[in-house]
This record gives sequence, C-alpha cells and structure tokens, in this order.
Amino acid sequence: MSAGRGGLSSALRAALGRAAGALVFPLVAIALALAVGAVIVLATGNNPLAAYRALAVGAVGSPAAIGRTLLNATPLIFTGLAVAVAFRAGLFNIGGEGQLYIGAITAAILGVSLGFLGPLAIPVVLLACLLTGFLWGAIPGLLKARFGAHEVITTIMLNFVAINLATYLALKPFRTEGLVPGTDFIDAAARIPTIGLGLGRANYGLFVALVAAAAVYLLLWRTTLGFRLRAVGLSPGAANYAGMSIGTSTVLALAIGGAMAGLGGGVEVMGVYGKMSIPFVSNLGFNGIGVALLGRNHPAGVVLGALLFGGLASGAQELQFETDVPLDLADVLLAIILLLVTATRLVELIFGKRVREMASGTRLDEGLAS
Amino acid sequence: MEELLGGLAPLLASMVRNATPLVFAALGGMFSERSGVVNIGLEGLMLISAFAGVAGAFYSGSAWVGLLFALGAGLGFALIHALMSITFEADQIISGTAINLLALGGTGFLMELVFGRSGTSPRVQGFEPVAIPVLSEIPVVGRAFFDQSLLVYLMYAMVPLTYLLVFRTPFGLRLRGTGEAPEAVDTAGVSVARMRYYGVALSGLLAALGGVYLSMGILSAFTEGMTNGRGFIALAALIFGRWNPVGAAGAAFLFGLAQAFIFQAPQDVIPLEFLQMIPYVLTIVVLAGFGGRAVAPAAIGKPYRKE
Amino acid sequence: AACGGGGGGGEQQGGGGGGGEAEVRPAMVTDVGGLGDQSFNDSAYRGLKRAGEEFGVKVEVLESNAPTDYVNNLSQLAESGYSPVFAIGFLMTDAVTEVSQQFPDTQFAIVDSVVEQPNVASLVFREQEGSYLAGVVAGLMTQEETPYTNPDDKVVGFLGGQESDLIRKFQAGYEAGVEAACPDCEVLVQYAGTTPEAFNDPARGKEIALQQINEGADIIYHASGATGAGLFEAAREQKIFAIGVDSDQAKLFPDAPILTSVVKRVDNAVFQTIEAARGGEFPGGEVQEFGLEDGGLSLAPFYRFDRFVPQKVKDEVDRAREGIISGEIKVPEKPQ
Amino acid sequence: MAEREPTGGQAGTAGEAPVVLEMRGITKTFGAVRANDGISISLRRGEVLGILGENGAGKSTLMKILYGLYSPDAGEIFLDGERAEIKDPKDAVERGIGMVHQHFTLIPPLTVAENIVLGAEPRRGLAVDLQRAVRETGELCERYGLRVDPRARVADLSVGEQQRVEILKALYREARILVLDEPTAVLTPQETEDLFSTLKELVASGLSIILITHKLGELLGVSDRITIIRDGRVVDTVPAARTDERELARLMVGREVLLRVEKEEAEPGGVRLQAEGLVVRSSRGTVAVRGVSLEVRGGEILGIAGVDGNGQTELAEALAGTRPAEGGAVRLDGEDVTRLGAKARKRRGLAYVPEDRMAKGLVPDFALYENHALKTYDEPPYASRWGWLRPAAMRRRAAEALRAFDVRPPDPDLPARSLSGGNQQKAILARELSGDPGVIIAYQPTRGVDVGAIEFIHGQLLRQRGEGKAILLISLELEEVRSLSDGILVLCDGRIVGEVGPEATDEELGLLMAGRAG
Ligand SMILES: Nc1ncnc2c1ncn2[C@@H]1O[C@H](COP(=O)(O)OP(=O)(O)OP(=O)(O)O)[C@@H](O)[C@H]1O
Ligand SMILES: Nc1ncnc2c1ncn2[C@@H]1O[C@H](COP(=O)(O)OP(=O)(O)OP(=O)(O)O)[C@@H](O)[C@H]1O
Ligand SMILES: [Mg+2]
Ligand SMILES: [Mg+2]
Repeated sequence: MSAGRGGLSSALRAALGRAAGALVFPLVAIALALAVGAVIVLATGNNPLAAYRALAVGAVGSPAAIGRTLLNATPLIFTGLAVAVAFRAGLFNIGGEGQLYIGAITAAILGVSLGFLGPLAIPVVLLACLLTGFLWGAIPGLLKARFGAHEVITTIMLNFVAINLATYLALKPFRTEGLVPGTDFIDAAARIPTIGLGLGRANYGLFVALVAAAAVYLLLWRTTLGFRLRAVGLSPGAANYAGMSIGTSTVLALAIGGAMAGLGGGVEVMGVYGKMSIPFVSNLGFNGIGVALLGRNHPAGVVLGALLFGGLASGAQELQFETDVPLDLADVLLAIILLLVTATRLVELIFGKRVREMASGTRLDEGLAS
Repeated sequence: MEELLGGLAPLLASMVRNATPLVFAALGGMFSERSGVVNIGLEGLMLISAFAGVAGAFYSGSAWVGLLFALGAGLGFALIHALMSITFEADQIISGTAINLLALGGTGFLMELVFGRSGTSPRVQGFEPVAIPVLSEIPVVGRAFFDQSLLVYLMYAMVPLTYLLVFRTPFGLRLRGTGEAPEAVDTAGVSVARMRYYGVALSGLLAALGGVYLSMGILSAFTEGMTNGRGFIALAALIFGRWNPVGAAGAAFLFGLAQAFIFQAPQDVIPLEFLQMIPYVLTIVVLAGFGGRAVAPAAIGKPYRKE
Repeated sequence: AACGGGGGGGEQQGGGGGGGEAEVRPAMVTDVGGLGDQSFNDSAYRGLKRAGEEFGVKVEVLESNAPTDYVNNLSQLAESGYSPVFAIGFLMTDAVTEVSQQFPDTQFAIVDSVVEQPNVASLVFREQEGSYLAGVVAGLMTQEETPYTNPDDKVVGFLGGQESDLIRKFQAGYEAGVEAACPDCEVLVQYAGTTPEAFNDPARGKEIALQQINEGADIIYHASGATGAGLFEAAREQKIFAIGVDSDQAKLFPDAPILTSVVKRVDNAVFQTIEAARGGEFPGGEVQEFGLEDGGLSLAPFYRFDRFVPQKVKDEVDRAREGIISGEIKVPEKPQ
Repeated sequence: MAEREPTGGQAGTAGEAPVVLEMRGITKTFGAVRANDGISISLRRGEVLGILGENGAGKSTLMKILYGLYSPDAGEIFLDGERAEIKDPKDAVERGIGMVHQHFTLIPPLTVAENIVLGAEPRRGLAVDLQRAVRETGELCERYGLRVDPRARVADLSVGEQQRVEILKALYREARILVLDEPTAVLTPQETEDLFSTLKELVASGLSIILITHKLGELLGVSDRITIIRDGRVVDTVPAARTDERELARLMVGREVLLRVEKEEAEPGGVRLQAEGLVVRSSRGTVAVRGVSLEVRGGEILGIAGVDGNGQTELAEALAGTRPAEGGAVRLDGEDVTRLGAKARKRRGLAYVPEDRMAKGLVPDFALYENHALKTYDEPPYASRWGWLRPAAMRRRAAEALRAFDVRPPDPDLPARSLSGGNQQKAILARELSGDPGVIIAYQPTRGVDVGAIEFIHGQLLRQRGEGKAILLISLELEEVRSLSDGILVLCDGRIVGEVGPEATDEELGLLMAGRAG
C-alpha cells in the first residue's frame, strides 16, 4: 500500500520535474532569439522595444489578435501531431504537407456533395478526411515495412505527389466556374462555425485540434497501442523480443500521423476557406516539424509550439503595419528560436547541468538511425 | 533515328543542368551525414549561397568574386548548423530546418539592402557555357555534356574526387568512422567534433557550389526562393545513392532526367500535374523495387558526448 | 509601412484638392507573391505611391505570407480606417467578398477579379488585347531575318507561370495574334507548373525556354512572374527575342534581348480609382475594365531593337490595335 | 585511508620493476553518484594489475579517466614518475596507453586493417596506404599470435576476433600500458586461454597491463596484484599469490559470498519444452541452426554449451518465437507451438531471458514499471478489454517484483537505463519469472554481472528448478553451465555435437565445442 503511494508521488514529482525541464529550453531559446532579433531590428534602424510591442500586440493584444493567433495555430497543431506520433514510434514523418492536402481535397469534394446535410455533414466529412489521411499516411508505412524504403524520402516524395494530385482534382474534375481556380464553396451551413467572442475567424476547428491532441496523448500513454508504438520507437529490438510486430507499428504510426494531418486539411477547408482553391495553403506541413520538435513531440508541447508559431505569424502582421521592420524578420526570429530551442549544451552552459538532466525525459536524437 | 537523336541531345543537356545543383548538394550532404550530422538544411545552404554569389558578383563585377562570396556564405551558414548541432548538441533536424528558414527570411531581408529591390536581383556576370574543344564535338552527348558552364565541369570532377577523398584518404576513413562509431574514432585519438565540423563545413561549400550554379551557372540573377525544394531532392538523391558519391550523383542524374522529361512531354495530352509527379513516383518505385534497405551511417543524428 | 500618427492632425490636403473632395487613406494588400514580384503587386504599389505623393496622403501596404493573411490584412486596414483598400490579385476574391460585407462603409477594390458588392470596385484587364499585339509582333518577326530571328522556322513560344484562367487569357490573345499575323506559324505553349511556385522558378523557366528554342522558337512571350527571368537568360544565351509582361521589362533587364513587353498598367488603374474616390465617384459595385483603349494595356517601345523591326510590322501592330479598339477584331479570352 | 604509499609496502611479484603508472586520489562524480572517491593505484613495468569490484563500483570510470575520456574532478596521474595531463584519448595514445573497452569501439563496416590504422594511417601520397596497413597488421598478428584476417570486415568477425582487433589497435600504436575492461565476458574458454597467453607474452615483452574482470579465477590466474574497489573507493590491494577467491569476493562485496552453487538432486518430471529437427536462419540469411532436437523436463536444468556464434541466438529466438523456424517443430507441454509468435508462447508459460539486455531485454528509456509489463501490457490487469492501459496496476506489480528480486533501487518510475547492468539483469528476471512460467529459457543470464548478483540469479534459477520448472540454460560460461545444469548439450555450427553430464572436464567440453570430437 505504502509502496504504491510512494511510487505514485515520485511519479508525480518526476512528471513535474520533466515538465519544468521541458519548458526551460523553449523559454531560454525564445529569450535568446528575442535578444538576437533585437540586434537585427536595431540594425534596420527601428526601435526593438516598439517592434516587440507590435509583435505582442499583434499576437495577443486584442480579441481579434488572439483570434488570428488561434486561427494560425489550428492547422499547425494537426501537422505537429502528425510528426509527433510518428516520432514517438521512431519514424520521421516529413509528409505532413501532402497528408494535409489529401485531407483538404477530401473535405472540399465531399463537403460540396454532402452540403445538403447541413451541420451533420461536418462530422461525416471530417471522418472522411481522417480516413483518407490515414490511408495516405499508411503508404510510406507499407513501403517501409514491406520494402524497407526509408520513410524520410518516401514522405518527401509523396508530398509532391499529393500536392499535384489534389491540385489536379481541384482544377480539373472538381473545378467550379469562377475567377478563383478551385472547387466550389461548401454550403455555409455545412461549414465549421466561428467561435465568435470577437475572435474573428477563429473557429471550432481549434477544439477539434485540441481534442485531437488529447486523443493523441491518450493513445500514446493510456492505450496498449500507444505502449506498443512507444516501445517500438525507443527500442525495436526489445519490441520484437516482446512479440510486437515492428512492421504493423510502422504502418500504424505513419497512418495515424497521416490521419492527423488529413484532419487538419479538412478543418482548414471546412473552417477557414470553405473550399479548396489553388494555390492552397503552403508550408503548414513543414512548419509542423518545427512545432513538433519545439514541443518535444508531446501533444501538449505541440499545442504550445503551434500557438507560438501562430502568434509569431499574426504578430508579424502588426509588426509590418506599425514599423518598417520587414515581414521576413518574423521568419528570421522563428529560425533563431528553432536554432536555439534544442541547444541543450548552450542552456547547460548558461544554467548548469541540473537543467539538462531535468529535461532529459524526451530524447530527440533517438529513432532516426533506422 | 536522326530525329530521335536530335531530340536526345537537348534532353541530355537539360538533364545535366537539372542534375548539377543536385549533385553538388547531395555530395555536400554526404560529407555531413557521413560524419554523423543530418543535414536537412541543404536547401537553405544552397539558397543563401545562390544569393551571396550574385551579391558578390554585383559588387565586384566578377563571377569569381561572386563564387568566393557564395562559398563564404555556404560555409558560414554550415558552421552555424555545426555550432548548434555539434557543440551545443541541438537537434540536427531542427537546426537544419532553422537554417532553411533563416536562409529564406534572410535572403528576403537582404535583397532590399543589397539590390534595393525585392523579387529578382539585377543581372550579374555569371559562368557562361564553355565548349570543351574536342569532347563537345562527339555526336549527341558532346554538346549535352561538354558545352556547359565551368561549374558543370567542376561537378564532373567533384564526383571522383569526393569518392577518392572518402574511400581512399585518411580523412575519409576517419570521416566514415565518425558517422558509424564516433566512440571508436574518439578512442583512436581523433576528435569527433573536429571531424564533424569538417563534414558539415564541406557540406556548406558543396551546397554553395550547387546554389551558385543555380543563380550564376544556369541563370545570372537571384530570385527569392529560387531553390524551390531542390535541397530536399538532393537529400533524397543522397539516400537513394546510399550515401555513396557515385550513387548519389547517379540518383541526381536520374532526377535531372525526369525533370527534363517534364518539359519535353506534351502538356496538353498528359495533365501537367501528372507529369510533375514522375520524378517522385519514380523515386518511390525504384526505392521500393530495387533500392532495398538504405543503410544510414549508424551514428547519424546523435550528438556525441563523452560523459 | 508606417502609418504615422493615425488619422489625425498630420493629414494634409493635396495641392490641387478642392474643398468638396472626399478624404482618402488608400492602402493595399499584396497576395502571396508580395512586393518585388516585378508584376502586378509592384505595379499596384507604384500607383498607390503616386497617389500618396500627388494627394499628399499617407499610404499603407501590407504583404501576405499565407492565404490566411488575406482576410486578416484586409480587415486590419479597414479597421484602422483606410479606404479605399486595394486587394491585388484574383487570389483574394473570396477574402474581399467576405471582408467587404463586414465593413460596408469601407471602399474596396480588387485587381484582376470581380466581386459583386456595392462597396467593391472590380478592376480587370483585357490581357488578351495586349497579348494579341505581342502575338502580332511575334508572328511577323519570326519571319524576319535578324540576329535574333530566323525566317526558316516559323515557330514562336509562350511560357506561362501557374496554370490558371488569368494566364490563359494571355495565352489566348497571343495565339490569336500569331494566328492573324502568320497563319502557318506554330505556337509552342508550356506552363511552368500548377502551384504558385511556378511563378518563382527561373531555373525551370530557362529549361522550358531552351526546350522551345530547340524546337525552333525564336520569339518567346512569357506570363510567368519571376520565372520569366529564366526565359531572359535563355534568350540572351541563345540570341532569340523574349517578350516581357506586366511592366516594361526591357528596363528591368537591360542585358536581355527583350523585344518589347505587354505592359499592364495596374498602377494607372489603382491611381485612377483613388482619384475617383477622392472626387466622390468611387466606382463601387462596378466592374472597371481596362484595355488598349484606355491605356490599361499597352505595348512597350522596341528601344534598341527598333532598327530590326520593319515599318510594316509597326504598321500591322497599329492596325491591330485600332481594330481591337474599334471592335473590328474580337480577341478570345480562352485559348481556342 | 585508501591512500597508500604508492611504491613502498606492497609485495608484488614484479616488486623490483619500476612504477610506470600511478593514479593518485582520483575523484569523479556524476550528478549525485560519486563513481570514484579518491582512488589511488600503481602499476609496475611488466606486471598485470587486476582490478575487481561490484557492478557500478567505478572501475570503468577510473579507466576512462586514465584514457582521457573523462576528466577527473580531483587527483593526478603520473607516468614514469612524471605528472601527466591526459585531456583526451589522443594524449593517452601519445603516452603509450592503450585501452580495450568493455563495449567494443570498432567500426563494423570497415575492415580490420582500416580499424587498426584509423587515426595513425600509413600514407602513400595523399591516400591511405592500405597495402601497408594490411601488411603491418599481418605482422603484428604474427608477432603476438593474435589470429585475425586483416582484410575481413569487422562486422563479419566473431566477438573473440573483434577483441583481438581491439588489442591489435593498441599494439599498433605502440602501447606500453594496456587496459582491458572485462575482456573475457564474451569469450569462450579457449579464447580466454588464448588471450591470457597473449597477455603473458605481452608482459614478458615489457608491457604493463591493467585487467578488469568479474571472474575471480581468471584474475587469480593471470594477475600479479589485485586492487579491490567498492563504492568508488579502494578497499585493498593484495598480491594474487597470497589470496583466494573467497577472500576476494568478501573484500569486494563486503560479506561472505557463496561461490559454489549448492543444488539438490534433480527430480525430473515430464517433458515440457521440446524441439525437433529445428532449422533456423540468421539475420544475415545463412542457416544458423541445422536440425537441433532437444527435450527439457520439469525440475531439470538443461545446459547448452558452445562457442559464441554457433547458433545459440537463433536457437533461443526460435524457441521463444521471436524468430521464425524454417523447419522442425517446437512443442510446449506437448502442444505444437511452431507457428505461434512470441506472445502466444509467453501466454503458454514460456519465459525468455535474452542475452543482450540493453538491445533486447529492456527498453532503456521506458520506466521500470513499463519494462515490467513489456510482454503483458495488453492483458489484464494491465489493460482493459478496450485497450486502455492501467499504469497504476503496472506500478504496483512492478514495485512488488522489483523488491522480491532485490533490484536496487526498486523504484518503478526510474528509467531502466539508469540501473547498473546487474540490476538491469535482475529486473529482467523479475519480469520473466513472475507470472509463474512453466518453461524458462535463460540465455547468458549473468553476463557481465558481479559475483553478488550472480549468486542471486543462480539461486533464483535453482529455486525455479525446485518448483518443477523446465529450464534451458544457454551460456558461454562453462563454469556456469556445469555448476547449474543437470545435463549438457554442446552446440557447434548449428548442431548438437554431444551430450555430457555436469561432471565433464574442460578438455572434454572444449574438444566438443571445437567440433573435434565424436
Ligand atoms: N556517464 C555517466 N553518467 C552518469 N553516471 C555514470 C556515468 N558513468 C558511470 N556513472 C556512475 O558511476 C558509477 C560507476 O560506474 P562504472 O562504469 O565505473 O562502474 P563499473 O565498476 O565499471 O561497473 P561494471 O562492473 O558494471 O562495469 C555507476 O554506478 C554510475 O552510477
Ligand atoms: N548517461 C548515463 N547516465 C546515467 N548513468 C549512466 C550513463 N551511462 C552509464 N551510466 C551508468 O554507468 C554504469 C556503468 O556503465 P556501463 O556502460 O559500464 O554499464 P553496463 O555495461 O551497462 O553495465 P555492466 O557492465 O554491468 O553490464 C551503469 O550503472 C549505468 O547506469
Ligand atoms: Mg565497467
Ligand atoms: Mg559495465
């Protein structure tokens, strides 16, 4: 009895320690990046304080700004999860971009034809996006499990295939009349509604994203499937020894990742644009890699990382409005944050070893050498 | 027959031009990855060098000075990646992603500063095609392979050179060892960090050649975002070629050929979208069918620390 | 950027402005192409700046990084009291439709597209008309003997950027022009891609151009944004003529053999719309079409290549222009 | 108190020879662990100094400091009486120190010659002079009688050969001081004997050697003096000639240790594990097991002796179900399980202790409770019918089992990686033996663990035997096989080449293992 309790409280302490440790890196990275950014802003002849004020105001300064941040963050949560799930199973999914396109075109096509269902269409279409994303994600999984084709290349290649496929569908068979090339609008009643509260276009897709993050958390740490995925990710040898099939786990992990990104594409179409026009959004999949790694491949971290990315993007808008700092600076800042965020040794140099040990719960360097 | 051969030469020439930046970048990636450092930042290294080359030529009026600038920029950015991922033990994928972003944002930022305009830079002196006397007169292949920019000839030389460097010299032996078993190299008295710095630095220099060929060999101006994913394709070529210089170059040429084919095929018969898929589908098929299991250097992606 | 002290004190009335004129605070939002596209975004910005200088008002421009930014940028400008707000590019059609309804008191204008809202002016161009003239020039010049052209091959080329209706208008006009001037000429048509990157890949542009040159093309017209830089490079290297687009590209690329350019005066359209708004005559709810007649489209001078262009070619071009303006010649909007 | 006069006082057999190496007051802490706490040792020219200590006592750490891999928090190193700064392995190599690590530091895809010359390559122009490398390697092999093909790829070598490459690496760099960290853990008796005769030759030619091993007999046989370390401190240094295994074990563990296994008469029951004509392929695609048949009865330990790489791994995996059999059959309690996977066999009461705990037995980054449930995570009480995990149940059961098997520390939330090797092994046993299995395959159950842990593990296996379990013990350690087994099969080149009783002599077994008898 007492053993059980002791174990539990030490588990809690360990978890808290890990969480605190996990936050140290991003925070230090952000602080350092802002310092470097200030120098750049100064170099362009602007006042860094004013610039950062604008950045903050643009990100969280008003309900509208918060709405923009949430709007930007929503798809990144999905693509971040797509990377994180696979990563936990020892796989590197660079295919989020293509998987998102597959989900988006699914939503655009089905959304139009099921529009007569009204709000009922929303869950149906989103489930379909989940499914097509799942199937598309399963392809690199099968290629790896069956033929040993490296998933990093196949997912990169499949991105191009998916984007071209979705573009073809939107521009040729499912194209609608009109000046903007792309599919028809989905019936307004069958779209994901906005939240309101002065949050602008931020829509309930955000909650779908949060539910997806929670689901991924539960899947990974509270289900037998997740146990298996993590075991395979951390030690394929031990997983095989324990009788788990590595091939099946590989397919499932990439497919579940694909499902997340596909759902993201669906939410983007159903919640933001109401259709798929060409050009569609770009780089959400690639930014998802940054989001996931920034969030240390933990669903909660992914949500925070996506909010940071989203906030920077919406802050950048205010920045170009209020100052002469070019839009590109936002990219540069993001790049610097990313550069610093996993620089364990640097943080160690600044704060000493304790911090690194606290944060060593998630090893980023594992799982790539397959 | 005559006509077939007539169409072949330009196709091959186009293949060479498409492949050249990929070969350079893939060879660069090989040095980095053979030393155990993933370099997903090839795209950014190419882009910043493409820019720096044009900027250098713009200021000096000389393509050669431009080339020096490009090499400097590629090296500089590569060293950032090295500092982060080797010395500070940052995650190599993130660091590479950041390099890409930094190059994209940075070139956009600098365009205005250097050229006073954004988008496309003014034209500068580039590396024009130079026909090699006898070789370029060989039927069909002569024009395609030996009437090209000097940088292309440099690329031809680079493939055997890197092969020899990696498989025949002490440096190469140590480099390969570092990517496979850093502790073995360390205990043999060779500094792992130093070898990795060399590897990443070389990847910067070679990617720079790829970038500068794009902006000053094929073209003679810089356009924002002009690398357009070629760094990622180069990475695929590297893996496809199993981290071997000759294999990587072969894969790059295959991709180059597939790209050249897109512009030869009639766009009104096959939708462009499908034509554009060809190189990618081809890669997947070859990888699944014949490529077998690609074996990465064993220690790739892992920071090396002694304690 | 810099919107100074907001709407208040610093505002000055333009020099020639009479008392009854409406106050304008013009602003624009670029599409993802952004400033520096050397195409319609840049051109629109020129018109905006000119209006700012002539009327002594502050202007604002916001660039978009992603399609999500369109609505955000437009709303931000509307919220801050800017009017008229220009949306540059057909990509922003849906965004303008949405935002114009949220801000019924703000004047919006969209370039290259039509939005049917009472507070939106739609500024569209008959690109096919200018392209037709380019086609006439190409069809005739390919039959001439010059250092750049070869009368044996009656082949000309067209290089499009992203496959889209807008670019197809350029293609349609050009093909019709070539057909009229040289019925047995062949027009090679190639697009650089189906995504927006197709406007941004000069290396690919060069490959396509070289391919067309290899098939005998000695004049190539492009409507492909920055991808066209690759065409110019190929033209210089292979000594053929290129025809530029949107702005007078011979000035931007002085080394390239750019015979002429189809200039699309987005700047004029923007300036005129601001002027009209200032005079209280903002064409809200209207579709303003610009073509050859009103100078919305024009053919740039031949400059240093003038000596290669025979008078009869110039006469043909003039005849075609007049025919189009008079309605005698009907230029198709879609490729035949 | 661990500080001693470095030169005086000790009566070693190489007593008159000059001291070549002295480490004084070496201290090193990792986080909260003080791995070395003021350790002093000295080494004379031409002697073998044994170092003995429990798992985690700090032996490897001390040697890594000597080799410049770790920097000490305090303490000094003297070489030939002169203070030496050893910042990295390069310094160590330059000063004539060579090291054969506990975990090999070889580059598998490279050849033997390439591995040996790495970092000190002979050159011809700009290139590596591979021919010379091969020639010089061959000469070295010749001179010290270390047989290995310089052109072979290291990945294709047996463990024993790989170790020879490690020694050759040091000799190639003209080492005067050679450190061997647990060199015999993976060797066959014959290989061990070869190694020791090599060591004697090396010592005779003037080298000085530091030898770390958990095998007391070996230590006594080959070393001149033995320094015992416990908890990071030197307990004592004794001349090998004046001590025995019992004393060494007591010094090392701090209590009396049972060195001889005391087992009761076997009471064999029915056949529980049976293999018939088993044929299994290795990962490289070659046939590694060529028709093995065996039977293990309840209440009996069947030992399998053999040189490493003769099909043990494939046999164990085929029996356990983690590797498919190409031919033949496996039966558990009479049921044919040949087509069943590892999980199904586990459910039928098969337990399997694999030979490689870090790569197979454990997920190093999983907490101990997760590792405890590694094979049963999807069964009650660890999972609900719908696939939900019950971590609380996992923790509770793990805590009990860890305590029962004396895993230190018994905290189920610690990652497995943070335990010492011996404790990791006990954690695996705790998992495999809980749930009352009927059949146990134990492959190298005491690899690299100290005598205290060995005593415990052997005791556990015998207890299971007493409870009527069938145990298949596969081990490279003859002593272990002989002392635990009721019958011994000898495996050579994938075949059973002989069956002997536990009283068989080393020579008998050795001949069988080499495939030269019968
Ligand atoms: N790199 C390290 N980081 C943290 N702690 C370490 C490290 N290396 C060793 N330790 C600690 O130092 C102690 C001594 O380890 P060492 O490897 O020297 O033991 P050992 O005597 O060689 O044991 P074994 O017989 O198992 O090889 C261990 O208990 C461990 O806790
Ligand atoms: N990075 C590390 N962090 C914490 N402890 C470590 C680390 N590396 C090694 N150790 C500890 O050092 C000790 C010995 O390390 P070593 O690598 O010699 O162990 P091992 O080979 O697994 O043990 P054994 O020799 O008993 O099999 C172990 O107790 C291990 O827990
Ligand atoms: Mg040790
Ligand atoms: Mg050890």
